[in-house]
Amino acid sequence: MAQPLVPELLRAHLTELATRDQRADGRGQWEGRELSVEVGVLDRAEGSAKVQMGDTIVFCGIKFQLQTPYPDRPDEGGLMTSAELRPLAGRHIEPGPPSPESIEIGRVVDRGIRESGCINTKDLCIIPGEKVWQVIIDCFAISDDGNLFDAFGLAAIAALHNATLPGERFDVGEDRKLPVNKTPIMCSYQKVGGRFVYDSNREEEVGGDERIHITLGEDDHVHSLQKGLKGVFSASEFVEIMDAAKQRCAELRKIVDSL
Amino acid sequence: MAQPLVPELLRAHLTELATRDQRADGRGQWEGRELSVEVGVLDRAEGSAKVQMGDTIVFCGIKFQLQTPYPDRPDEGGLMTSAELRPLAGRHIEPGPPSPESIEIGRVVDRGIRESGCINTKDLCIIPGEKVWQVIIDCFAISDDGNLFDAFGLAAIAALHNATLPGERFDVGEDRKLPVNKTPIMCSYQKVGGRFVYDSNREEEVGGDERIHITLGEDDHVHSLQKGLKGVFSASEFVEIMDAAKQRCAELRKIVDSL
Amino acid sequence: MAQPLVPELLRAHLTELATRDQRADGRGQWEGRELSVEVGVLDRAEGSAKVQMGDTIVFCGIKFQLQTPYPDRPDEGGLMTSAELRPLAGRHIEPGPPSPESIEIGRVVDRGIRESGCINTKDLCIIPGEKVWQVIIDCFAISDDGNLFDAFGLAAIAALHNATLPGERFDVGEDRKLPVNKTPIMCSYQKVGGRFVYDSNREEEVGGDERIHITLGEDDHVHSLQKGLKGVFSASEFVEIMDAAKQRCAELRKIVDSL
Amino acid sequence: MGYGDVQMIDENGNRIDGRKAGDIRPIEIEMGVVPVADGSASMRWGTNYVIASVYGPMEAHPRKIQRQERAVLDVRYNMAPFSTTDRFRPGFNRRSREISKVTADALESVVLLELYPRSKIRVEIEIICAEAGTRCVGLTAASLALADAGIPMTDMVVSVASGKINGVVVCDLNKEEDNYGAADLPMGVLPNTGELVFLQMDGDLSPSEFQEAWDYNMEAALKIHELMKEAIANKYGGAQ
Amino acid sequence: MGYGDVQMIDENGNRIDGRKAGDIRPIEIEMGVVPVADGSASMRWGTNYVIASVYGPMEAHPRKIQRQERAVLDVRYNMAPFSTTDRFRPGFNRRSREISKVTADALESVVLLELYPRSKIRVEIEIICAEAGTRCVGLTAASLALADAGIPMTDMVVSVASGKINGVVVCDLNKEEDNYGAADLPMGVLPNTGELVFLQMDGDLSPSEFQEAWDYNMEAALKIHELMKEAIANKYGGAQ
Amino acid sequence: MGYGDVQMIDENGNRIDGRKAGDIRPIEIEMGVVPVADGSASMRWGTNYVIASVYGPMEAHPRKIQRQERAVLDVRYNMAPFSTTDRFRPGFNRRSREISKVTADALESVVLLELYPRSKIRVEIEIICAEAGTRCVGLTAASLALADAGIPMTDMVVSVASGKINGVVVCDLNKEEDNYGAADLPMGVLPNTGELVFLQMDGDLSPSEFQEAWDYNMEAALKIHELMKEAIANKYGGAQ
Repeated sequence: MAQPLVPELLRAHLTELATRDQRADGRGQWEGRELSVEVGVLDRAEGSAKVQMGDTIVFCGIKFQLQTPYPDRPDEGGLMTSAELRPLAGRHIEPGPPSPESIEIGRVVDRGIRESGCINTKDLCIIPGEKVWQVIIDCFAISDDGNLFDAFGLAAIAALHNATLPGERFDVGEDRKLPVNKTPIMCSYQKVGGRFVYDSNREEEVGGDERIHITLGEDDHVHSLQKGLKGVFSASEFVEIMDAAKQRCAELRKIVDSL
Repeated sequence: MAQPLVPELLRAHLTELATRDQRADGRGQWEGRELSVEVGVLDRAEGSAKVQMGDTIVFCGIKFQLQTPYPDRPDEGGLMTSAELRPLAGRHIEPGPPSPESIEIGRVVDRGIRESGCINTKDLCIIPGEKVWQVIIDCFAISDDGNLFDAFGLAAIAALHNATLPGERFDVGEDRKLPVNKTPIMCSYQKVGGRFVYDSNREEEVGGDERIHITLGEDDHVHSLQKGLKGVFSASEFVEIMDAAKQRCAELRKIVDSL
Repeated sequence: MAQPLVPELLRAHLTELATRDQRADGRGQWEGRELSVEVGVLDRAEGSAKVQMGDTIVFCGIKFQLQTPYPDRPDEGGLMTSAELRPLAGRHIEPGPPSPESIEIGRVVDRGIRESGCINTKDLCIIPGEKVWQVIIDCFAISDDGNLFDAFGLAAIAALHNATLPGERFDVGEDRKLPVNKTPIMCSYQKVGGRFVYDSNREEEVGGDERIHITLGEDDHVHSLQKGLKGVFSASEFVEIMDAAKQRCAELRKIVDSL
Repeated sequence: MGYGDVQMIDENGNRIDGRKAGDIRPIEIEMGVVPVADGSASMRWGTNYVIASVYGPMEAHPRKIQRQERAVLDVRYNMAPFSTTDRFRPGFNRRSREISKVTADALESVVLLELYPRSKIRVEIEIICAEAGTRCVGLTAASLALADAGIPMTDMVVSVASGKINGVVVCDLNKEEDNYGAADLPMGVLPNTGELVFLQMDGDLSPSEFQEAWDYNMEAALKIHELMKEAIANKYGGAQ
Repeated sequence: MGYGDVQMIDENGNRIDGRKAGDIRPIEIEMGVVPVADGSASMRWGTNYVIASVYGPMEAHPRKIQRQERAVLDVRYNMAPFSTTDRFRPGFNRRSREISKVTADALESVVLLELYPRSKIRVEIEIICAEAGTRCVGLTAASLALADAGIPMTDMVVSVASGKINGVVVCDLNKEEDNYGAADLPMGVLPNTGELVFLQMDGDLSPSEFQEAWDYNMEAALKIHELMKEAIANKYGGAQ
Repeated sequence: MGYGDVQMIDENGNRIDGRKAGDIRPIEIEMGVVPVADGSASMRWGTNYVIASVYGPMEAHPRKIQRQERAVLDVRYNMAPFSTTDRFRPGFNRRSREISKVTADALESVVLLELYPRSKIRVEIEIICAEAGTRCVGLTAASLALADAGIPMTDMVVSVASGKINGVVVCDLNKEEDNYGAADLPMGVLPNTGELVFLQMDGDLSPSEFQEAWDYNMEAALKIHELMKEAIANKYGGAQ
């Protein structure tokens, strides 16, 4: 992504709104945009989801490949996450090799999934030492109006829950559901006008400061954190957003688990 | 290639000539430049040709490699065409990774050869499922004064007819002639000054509009078409150049088959 | 490296000094900067050296990998030298893919080592036709105040003498010292102010002309030469620096052999 | 080629998906599917699913790509990693580069670039789900997205391919037919004049087969154009 | 994960290298180790060995990266090929790109960039020998190098990670502990205010474990800050 | 190295292609072989076949490569894919980069770059067929192409290599000799002054062997220079 020009006017406007506990689109501090999650939307993927949060729209597709396991872990499969920010999804996204932003987002989504243990890599074993499944999670933005992190995170876990191991196509047994043991959920907070808000839209991203991405599992266990962008925050600010995240992650987990 | 500045004066000049049924170098509408084709000109290639069309000069070299066949086609070898536009061949050619132009030209030459069926990939089998030949057709421009498409196309089919499978060097039997069953020929037409002409030179390329590349086989069978560059053409214009192509391809086929 | 601006003032100053047989830092024509060589300085390398020549500081680390030998040389291992000029080491070094300068320096250091025969590639054989060692020599600049060629060359041969084949870690037998049969030494001369000097510092590099790199082995055998940068030199100038090199290489060889 | 022994058309002239030789697959068009873009459209065409978005006209940078007298069109055709049966690996791809180029060549032929000197118009085509004929779907969707962005054009571009299967010329090959097909003739037609801005072909067609395939394409293009006009009218409440 | 059966802490709460849960590894700081740089520092931290250098402020080029109102910070984290047990192959690396980015994000939060409009400050971090926690060592060394270069900052950045091993939260994991660890929480702390500019975490920590790790980091950061002040004072003959 | 047991010189001092120790391979020069270039030349030298073309002086762009006081020389040495027994894969190649650099260094030493401030001269060297000594053939062909382009030079550059085979120093190794050779000393000589602008060497030469190889090169350079003058005279109808 090209460095957007940050008009000081936008920053001043957002700050002024924040002093009155308001946001540019009328939402409350911890309020998310209108959300929809659909699964099974991609004909060529073995699992898929479409997430819409306001005008942010993303797809996630799950594909599988066979691979030889690492010699020191003969009974474990692999997991790979890729996030593509194609210029389709926004004027600010430039074509070319992966930007530092897209690398960061892919790695943060990956860590949330991986570290939660929702995929037990031993469940991906076909023949120990010979053949295991590699799960590939491809996150793909259609329209970026802010907070791709959460949209990708949600689409990824929803698509995993929707996925089927294509045993027949690869001639290694019957098709079966991909075992997914947990439902890690990422919630992101950005400092806008001097205070943190949930689910910043693109206008807030451009006029805001640092972001904190929190992935929580069952029982509020922490699986992944990431602070991004320039900015300083205090321990008490962190406690505040962690509390907000515990509540919101639980709500979103219910949505995903009920799909 | 860098985008050449298209001086409106050149376009106007070419248009003015076209109204009088003339071309900048005095040729008729369907007349090609002086042509020479030589084969066996490259000491390190297993087949080779040099084509000169006016001041456009190209080489084509055929090389072979052993490869393992694809599992679903165990008795078929492979075919690959590459067109290198090195900055040697013209001021307008910039160094660097392959340009869209050079990718297009390589793929169009490749399609003409491949789709004609002049190489039967089963003739490239050495040991089914284990070892097959890969034919590599390398087109290389020495001097680009326009219409590299036809020069490469002609050099490629002439070089294939000249090629020997190097069984002895690879220790897989005796050397033998590469079986080439047909002689597909490409002819290219460009709209210059509002009408199509055959074999445009560089001046006409710079001051002209869209090009149409036609590859014909025996009995006027069509094997490949490509419209390139900005421009609109009508069905009747297409019929006109297709008729011209049928005649010219037959002439050129005779030249190649008599080498 | 970016092309440094060569202030004509610096050139004039260095030329003026040269007419009085002086150098900018007070050294004599054939005098090197203060030198220190330490070995065994890198915990993760199987052999290592740190060389400091004035404010030029470099590391060299030796790593080993197992590889399959080439079919035509089943009992010979491999040797690879890489020189990384990371932007850590100087304002003039730009990030990005390897510059022509860094490629040249790596290849010149490599040739000095390789051509001297100090590593007998047959000593790297583990199981003929199956497993051989590859020696990787990684030269890495910490601070570039000129003459990285000699610093890298000295660090490389010192690190090789310090290296241990890690048989145990790779489960192919016991650890043993890497056999190093010879001690090739590179000395570099640059034309500054119209005459050649030894061990030019960065100021002299920027304000100087062509460089000549000479690698000598025992009995003054020549193993590698390289002329770099713009400049013309005469046979008698070459004889002069070759004589200087014979003396200096012998001195440096004693230092390395005594480590 | 050489797969003529797989029977894809029955004795009544019905194709495996029930179509007759000249029929096209079902098509659904949606306008404005990328809310943040200046214009966008999606097409479901058989099981193809393609999204195109348009940004601009905007300042052309870096300056060396600027043209004094007209806008430059920056077109990218790309396959999403989950668009194919085997995962499609992102990165440099000669086929995508070529399709991007010929698609740009086609669109430049109709967009009134002279209205926007020194500027750039970006056209992004993403194949979300690939069946057969993605280049045609992409080009058609791109012309819809340009219309949605309000970029003036001399005409829409409608693209469709005919081909040959079991020695029979048929229109708009589906995936199975494409796998066993012996020829493919994609064209980009201006429906109001019948002129062409895009043409490719590979395979083997006799002169008479070629004419048949050409005619199928021309006919199909007019049908598809009706669907396009309808989709635009549904969004903007009037005829094109 | 799932390696809980390797015993890394004995019955007396001693770790394999003899440390208690809250102890950090030995640290040695050297200032000015890159003579040609505008500022530099090295840290030996356990068997980590990291060198950071700073160049600038200098003219920012190419001009498109220039910012009218402030300096840009160009930060690179890189592992030397001999820094790891298996040779580390030079070239593009997603992990290094991400660490470079979050390190830049952290440093931009303290460097007074507004003092140098239109200019660039280069920060180079090279991992010469890697144990565990290289991103923390790199960020801390970079803030020392910036101080050595005389670049004004609101505060130093001290970075350290705590983690979990055998179900016990411990500070500053060494290599073996990291290999078998179940969580890692690196933080970048401003020692004078206790605020943060860097935060990452992966693994599994319950809320109470998380609090424990957080507190260890805060405590350790103050200890490390003392060592940093001492190193600077040794070079410049006074307190920071 | 270590292949001394293959006998490449017979008891009468004849080499496998019949030459004596100091003889060069047959050379054929053709001027103006790239009609669209500002200057060009080809050399057949043994079975080497090399074409060089020159474009410029032209405007140097992008502007950051411009030099206020002189022209920049942009030199590329490249091997065609069909130039070697095993196909030579196009793309990045460290050897070609190094040869391009030292060739540029040599040519910059003779071209009067100061006559063309802020401009660029492009020199393209393509190895169409490779035997042994391609860098020497390329450098020599490039100096012919520069002459053909009318670019002023202080002198031509003549490049040739001597080496050692079966313990005997010989001039201008052919392919078989190069494969089994024990040393290679390529030099770039200014024939009018006997000075050097290019020098490389690898292998093993004692001081006296080195002197012998040097002398062979100097002698051969003068012979080759005669052929070059003749080729230029043939084209331009006069002596150089």
